[in-house]
Order: sequence, then structure tokens, then C-alpha cells
Amino acid sequence: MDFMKKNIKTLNLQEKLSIGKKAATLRIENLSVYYDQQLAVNKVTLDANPNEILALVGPSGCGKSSILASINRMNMMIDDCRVTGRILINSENVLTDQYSLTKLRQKVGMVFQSPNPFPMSVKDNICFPLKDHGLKSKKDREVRMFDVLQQTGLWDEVKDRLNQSALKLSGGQQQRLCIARALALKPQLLLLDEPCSALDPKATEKIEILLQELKSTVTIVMVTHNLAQAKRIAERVAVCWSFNGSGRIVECSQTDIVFNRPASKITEEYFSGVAG
Amino acid sequence: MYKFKNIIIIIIGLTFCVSCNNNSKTKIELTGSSTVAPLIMEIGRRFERLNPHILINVQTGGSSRGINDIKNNLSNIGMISRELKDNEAEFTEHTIAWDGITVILHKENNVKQLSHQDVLNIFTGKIKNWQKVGGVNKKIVVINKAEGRSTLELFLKHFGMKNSDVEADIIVGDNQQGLNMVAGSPLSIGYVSIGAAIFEAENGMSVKLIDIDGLESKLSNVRNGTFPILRPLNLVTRGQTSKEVMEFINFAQSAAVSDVINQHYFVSTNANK
Amino acid sequence: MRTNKAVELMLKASAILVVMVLIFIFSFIFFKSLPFITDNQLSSLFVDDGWYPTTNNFNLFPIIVGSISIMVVPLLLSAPLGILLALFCRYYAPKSLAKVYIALIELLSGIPSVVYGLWGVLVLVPWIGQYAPPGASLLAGWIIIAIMILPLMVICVDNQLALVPKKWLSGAQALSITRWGTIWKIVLPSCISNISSGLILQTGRALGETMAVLMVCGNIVQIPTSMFDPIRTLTANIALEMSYATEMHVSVLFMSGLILLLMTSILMSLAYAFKRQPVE
Amino acid sequence: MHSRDSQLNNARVVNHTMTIIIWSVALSTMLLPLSIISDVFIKGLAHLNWSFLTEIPKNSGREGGISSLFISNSLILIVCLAVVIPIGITTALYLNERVSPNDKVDKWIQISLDVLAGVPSIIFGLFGYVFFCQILGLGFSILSGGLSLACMVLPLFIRLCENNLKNSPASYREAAEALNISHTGFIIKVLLPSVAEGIGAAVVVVMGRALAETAVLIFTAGYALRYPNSLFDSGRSLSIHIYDLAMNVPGGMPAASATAIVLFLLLIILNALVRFSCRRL
Repeated sequence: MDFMKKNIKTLNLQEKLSIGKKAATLRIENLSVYYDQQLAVNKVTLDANPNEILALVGPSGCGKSSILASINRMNMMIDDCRVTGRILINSENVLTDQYSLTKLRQKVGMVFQSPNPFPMSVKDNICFPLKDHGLKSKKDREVRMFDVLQQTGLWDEVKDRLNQSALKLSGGQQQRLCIARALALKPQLLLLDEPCSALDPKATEKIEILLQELKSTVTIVMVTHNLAQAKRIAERVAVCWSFNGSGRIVECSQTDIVFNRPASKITEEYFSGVAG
Repeated sequence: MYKFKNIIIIIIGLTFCVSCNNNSKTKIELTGSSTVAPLIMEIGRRFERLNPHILINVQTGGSSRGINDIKNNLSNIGMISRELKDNEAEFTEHTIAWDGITVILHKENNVKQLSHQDVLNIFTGKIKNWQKVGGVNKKIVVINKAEGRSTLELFLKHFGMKNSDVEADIIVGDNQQGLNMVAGSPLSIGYVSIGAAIFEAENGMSVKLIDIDGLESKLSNVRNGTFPILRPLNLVTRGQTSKEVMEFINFAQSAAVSDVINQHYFVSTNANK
Repeated sequence: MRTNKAVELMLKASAILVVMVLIFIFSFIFFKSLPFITDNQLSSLFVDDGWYPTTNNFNLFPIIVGSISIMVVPLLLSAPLGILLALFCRYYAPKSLAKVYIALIELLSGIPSVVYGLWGVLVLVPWIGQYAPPGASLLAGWIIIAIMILPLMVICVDNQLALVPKKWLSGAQALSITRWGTIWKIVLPSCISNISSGLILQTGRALGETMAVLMVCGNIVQIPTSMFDPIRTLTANIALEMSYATEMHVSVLFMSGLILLLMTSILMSLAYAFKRQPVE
Repeated sequence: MHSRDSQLNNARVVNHTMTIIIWSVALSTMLLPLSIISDVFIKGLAHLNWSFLTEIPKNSGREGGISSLFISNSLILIVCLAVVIPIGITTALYLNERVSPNDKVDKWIQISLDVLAGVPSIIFGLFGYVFFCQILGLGFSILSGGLSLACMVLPLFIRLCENNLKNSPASYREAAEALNISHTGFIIKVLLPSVAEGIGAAVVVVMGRALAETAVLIFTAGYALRYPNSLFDSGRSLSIHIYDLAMNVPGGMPAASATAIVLFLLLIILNALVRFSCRRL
């Protein structure tokens, strides 16, 4: 571990702290998503301000995951999926072909429901994507690895197991490793698809604290069906509902407005089940 | 992944260095009859010891393949266990040994000897039960050879039969398979090269050779030419041949190898002279 | 994903190379059998009286029947056995025994067919010969082929059983459904279609068996009336006569190769018909 | 209530009998193949001694050993695997990664691969005999033997690799897509390591098939008994040695059985070796 100590001293503090450029602003304008001609998301308009957590809540099957997957064009992998409408990141529409997938995926990081680290060592899980993106020097990669592991609070837990397989870590550690892996590419927008649904409460709490710390560097859009979690950590909440098979945004505003003085009746009924 | 890479590099290196030292030795390729191949392999080994600069490669695959390979000049010498046919006039044959074809029965079969007519009737299905030839009252199992084999052709020619007349119960390919089949079924009758039959009979395989018309099936009769079904073991070449090839053929016909020929229970040519 | 032109070209090149090899092999067989096809009409394969190539009668029909009959019973014999053995390894045998059992099965699938053929000639044929001479017969072929394809069947069924989602098994255990109930009602119905497609593929391999069949089946060209009759299959026919054949005889043998290809592809389409995507 | 109880123990009875049936079938069906192996072992063991492994065959195989055959057989295997593994894996990747998604062509490739896997090996022998020995002029040599063997096992290897690639978890692909990993990086660093064990098993199956093959090599690799000193020399493989001793050489049975035992041990060692190295990848 001595090589890590040596690098920290030579690096000036300021450079170490500046993680990525300014957080992105996201604006979705009447987005519709069709799976094999079946309308799943119906004209959704939504926006997320920089350095804030937007929670997308709603019952399962209301299209919230489809909305999230459209932002970084992940649903392109599904054969017969068609997306219409506009998604602007820093006021550039990403759904057009001119906007290269490479640029989009560098700006937007994504974390999935069940942790999916690569079948490699913990160190490689973070360094391999960096190397693949062309970060040639080994030292820079290790510095950035040290940064994101520290930032996600994983460094103390894994510093002497860097070369062990990532699959040996616990569920919570694996999910935080996936977050660290996404952060290593310095995204401006971080998408999370029900990140804690497969984790125990203690690991979930660690992730929630981490997300609130990350607000300072990156905009976060999180899909969750855990309303209490949305209430705890999100600045703004968008409620999604399914009307005869296709999802629409019923309401989107500050967390306390949505939970205490909901504008739409559907939100009120949906939240009435919440124990506060 | 790292270990996997250098294993592959080592293997490629190994094959490369093995393949590149294609040395200067001249090679003589022989292909053809499976009866002759074991004999020629032994002769070839002895020849290689005497002439280290020559390599003898022997492949089996049957008499017709011996002929075909010379035509497509894949080999220098063809090995056939029969005389050349009339449509193969372009080849020259060099006989190195003689072999007989004998009828074999299972060891426990109490039939002592058969007449020429008995064998004919058995193979054409006129006699179906061993009792008619002094054996036990059981059905005869006739073992015939596959089409195209020289043993079959000579056997049919000697007994004046056509292959379609033969009513066989089992058809075999090489001699050894015939021997195994007869040893396996006590009521069977078959025919193979006399050399292989004598070798196996002496080494405990439950087969026995049968005398036809009172003439004993043994090598001395083959040597003195009285044995009914004889066939030459020929080395065949086409057109003019290189010095080394002629050297090998003369060596194979010389007395120096007659011990090897006897070891394989064939009859060497110079013994007859 | 970001694609790299050079690597994609390499993958495409190797695929093209494989396709070229496929075309080479198919056309090689076809051109070698062309002289026969153009010379006499194909019907002579079924009309000629008997199989005597040197006198130009090429009736292949009994040999084709031989090939089909040698394949049917081993499929009916080894398929259920294969399923039972695979179930044994996966659900009944303790872990250590299962490991040893599967390793043994893989070893058995690697044995050269000459070894089976030898055992057949020296042990099986004489044993059958005592009851119904000549011994070398269709029955001997069935037994040898059944023994040879059994390991392959077990491996192929085992691969299918591995695809059954674990959560179904734990679900059944939670409801304390009996082990056989789980297998009969949950495991088998879900993958029976893929299992049967796999089993048919393995029978295709049995169709191509040469050495062992050549030694034990007697090689008599006839349509078998009883299981004790010796028969000759297409592969044994090729192996027996190819090295001794002259022009027209060679092209008829390649013709039988073409027929074998046809039979294999019929089996293949049958197997594809059964194949279904495993239910997720 | 009564009917439900009886229905319940009926299932118990069926389950119990099935357990007995399966156990008895599993153990009894293994007796026959094992008796074949033990038969070969008994016959061959007497003939097997250290000199059998170190000397070269004498008297056309009846005496002496099989050391030269090890060299020629392993060279044939190396030539075969050196062709099959790279081309097999890359073609399986081409088909699986849908590099140029043209479903009709890919479907036809897969069907012809399956049909080719069913073609009798003797036809590959003849193909090799004409193509490698005559047209390419390699003659009867280890090289043409290895290449014809490669043509025979390639379809099987490609199908096995493809099935393995299909079973690789989809979550890796999703993660790589989200991180915008290059396709090459994904294949080499993520996809292949995750299926390394499956590909190891495929290599073992192919090696087993190649070692057990006789018909192909008879027409291509030839029969030479001595040490090959280059890839262009003809060399005899162990399985051909068993075939020749059993079918052509009188009195060859003990040597054939001894060679069969050596072949078994070779199969076991190779099996363990490849499985072990792939698991640790």
C-alpha cells in the first residue's frame, strides 16, 4: 500500500478534490417509449436541477424504469423499442443520432437494481473501464480509484483486498463498488434503478448517506418504490402512475409539498398507505 | 488471462521449431495392401538402419489405394497382394514374397478335412449343416470377405464362384477381423492369408487350418508351389524410378530380409529359386 | 458498445473461413458423387438386384434400412436411461458421488469406438452366437451403439437440467413436495422439449458411428427380418469398401455419404422442431 | 379427510419407489461399460511396463513401446487445437455477438454446423486425403492429419462455445453498456473470463473426440512408427495404433489393450489439466 501514500503527497489537494465538471441539468420533454408498438411511457415531461436528488416513485409497471433507461439510451439494447420526444442534458438533446453514444455514456453513469460488478478484482473493476476509455497512465488510474473508493466510503473496507475478486464482497459493498465504478468516469448525471431493493437496511442506509454526499458533485435521478427512502433523501419527487397500460407523471415538485400537500388525488391515495 | 497467454506462446514456439527442421533425408512413400504393410514396415526399418539418409514411410489402405496413390504420384511404391490386372499394364511389379489363402475353422470343430466340392457347396449354401461333412448337427456360419479384396477374388477364382453365388452370414474386412470372427463363433468357416492364420493358431487363438483334398495347409506346400491358392505380394512402380527406390526394391527381394519374411509366415521368393 | 473495426473484421474473417470450409466439405462430397448421379438414374439405388459394386449393381436400399434400424432402438433404450442417470447425478446422488459419476461418464464418452468394437467381437458376438448363430447381428449393433451413446445422452440431459432455475426447486422444497413430484411435475415438463432435441442430436452422432458397427454387425447386405439377422450400415459399407473401390464404386460410396448427410439433416430438423427457448 | 391422507402417502410411496429405481438403474447400467474397461485393463496391464512408455514400437507394434506415438499424437493434437481454438472462439463470438446481424445467414451457418457435426468421420478422412494431402501437397503428414481432424471437430467446438457464451450473465453486458466499454475490451476482459470454465470444458470434449478418432487419420496422418522429426513427417496416433494392432497385426491384442489403457490415462490427465487451468483464469 506504500505506493498509494507516495502518490497522495505529490498531488496538490485542489486537483484531488475537483471530481468532474459542473453537475448536469436534465430536462425531459413529452418523452414516449414504445415496446413492440405497445405504449409504455406516455408523453412525460420532467426536469432535474443540478446537485439535487430527483426520486421517481410509483407502483411497479408504471414505466419509471423505462423513463430512466431512455435517459442514457440503455433501452436501445432491446430490439423493438422506439423512443420519441426530447431529453436535454445541459440543453443538448441526447436522443438525436448526432449526439454520440460515447459522449452520452461519459456524461451519464448508471447503477442497476442488483449489483453487477465485473468478474475481476476490485481494483480492475474500477481501473479497467478507465483504461478502456484511454486513461493511459497507471498512476492516474490508481489515484482516481483511490478517490472514488474513498468517496464511496469503501476504501477502508477494501484497501487490503484490492486484488481479490469483487464477487467475494457483500451485497452492499458490491453496490457501492458499482457506484464508485460509475463515478470514476466523472459523470455529471447519475441514474440509479432501485439501487437498494436487494440490500439489507444497514447497507441501504450507507448508500443513502453516500448519495446525499454525492449531491455536491453530480445530479442524481433515482427510481425507487420505497416511499420512505424518497422522503428521506430526495429534494424533489416525481410521482408516476399507469393509465391503462402506459405510464404518465402525475405530479413533480418539492418533497414536502408532494408528501404533505399533494396536488393530485392519485398521489394522496397512493401516499395514504405511507406510515409517514 | 496472463498465464493462458504464455502457455499458448510456448506451444506455438514448440510447433514452429519442430516444423521448420524439414531435414534433407530423401523420403520413399509406400501405400497399399494391409497384408503387406506390416512386412514392409519391418523391412523398411532394417533398410533405414543400413541407409540412414533414406526414410521409408509405409501407409496401409488397401491394394486399389496403392495403385491410385502411384497414379496421383502421392507415393513412390504401391503394395498389392495380387498380380497386376490387365488394365494396369502401365505398372511394373516386383514380387517379394508369396502367400497362400487357407480355409480356417474353429478349434473345437471336429471336422478334420474338406474336399474341394465340400467347400464349394458350403459357400454356395448347398450344404448348410456341419453333419453333412462329418461334423456336429448344427447350422454352418459362412464368413466371406468384403468386395474388392484380393483374397476374395483369388478364393472365388480358385473355386469358380461369383460373389453373388456366395450365401454368407458374416462379411469381414481385413484378415485379423476374419480370424477374430472365426475364433468367436464355433460353427463358422472362413478363409484368410495362411501366414496370419498359422501365427494366430500357434499363439493360442482358437482357430485351426483345414486341409483341402488331403493337401496340408502348411508353408512347405506354399514354398514348393503345390498349395492350391497362391498369391504374390508385389511392390509396384510406374515409369522409371529413382536410384533409392530401386535400391529398396532390390533389398526387399534380397536374401537379407528372408528372416523377416519367415517371421511374418510368408514365403520369400528367393527360397523358390 | 464502441466497436473496433479491426476486431470486427477479424471475427468476420474467421466466420467466413469456417463457411468456406463448410462449403468445401459439402461440395467435395457432392462432386465426388456426381459421376454416379449423372451416369445412371438415382432409381438404380433401389432397383438393382443386390449390392455387387464390381459388377455395377448398386442397390443401396437394404444398407439404408440397416442404418435406420441400427439407430432406432438405441435411441429408445438410451434416452430414458440417459434421463434417469442424469436425474441421479443431479438430484439423488450425494455431491462427492455425483462428481465421480459425471467424471466417469465423461471418460466413457471419450473411449475410442475401436475398444467397444473389440469387446463386441470377442465377448458380445460369441455370447449372442450361442443362442442364435451367427452372433454378429442387429442386436449386437443395438447393444454396442446403446452403450456408446449413453454417456453422451447423460451429458446432454445434464446440461439441460442445469438450466432449470434454482428458485423453482427451492419453491417446491418449501412446499415439501416429494423429490420425484418436483422432478415429474416441475423439472421435466420445463425442459423436456430441449432434452428430446438434445437426445435426437446425439442419435445423429450414433448414425455416423463406423468402427464398432463394422466389427459387430456382420456386414451382410439384407433387410433384417429378425434382430438376430446380420446387417450392414452405410458407414460400415464406406469403411469396408472405400479403400478397395475403383471409379464408379467410389462415387456410389460418396453417394451413400450424401444420403447419410440427408438423414443427419432430417434428424437435425426434427431436433430443431422440439427445441424451445428455456422458460426463464 | 381420509382421501387426502391416502393421496398424500400415495405420493410418498411413488417417491420412495422412484428413488430405489433410480439408484438401482444408475448403479447397474454402469456395470456393463465398467466391465468393458476392466476387460481391457486386465488384458493390457500385463503388457504395460515402464519400457512400454519409453521405447519405440518394434516388430510392427507387437513388442517395444509407444514413445514415438506420444510425440506424433501430441503434435497432431497441437496442430488441431492451434487451428480449432482461435477460429472456433472467434466464430462463436461472431455468431453470439451478432457482429453483422444478418439472421438468415447466421441461421444457415448454425444449421450446417449441426449437420457437419453429424457427418461420419470417414468422410472427413477422405476430404483431408484429397484436399490436404493431394491439392495442398502436404502428403501423409502430421500437418494434414491435424488439419483434417480440425475440420472435423471445429463444428462441435463452435456449437459448444456458442452455448457457453449464451449462458454468460446478461448483467455484465448491461454494466459494460452503461459504462460504454469498448466491444473488444468487453469481450476480452469480461465476456471470455466469465465463460472460461465452459470453454475449458469444450476444449476437453474436443480433445477427447480428437484422441478417439481413427478413420480420419488413417487417410491423412499415415502409419509411421518412428519419431517424427518435422510436421511434414507422417506420424501414427495412439487410436490408430490400437486399430492397427487389433485389425491388421496378428497377435497385436495385448499391445492394443496396453495402448488403450495409456489413452484412458491421457484422457483423464488432460481432462483435469484443462479444467484446473480454466477455473483459475
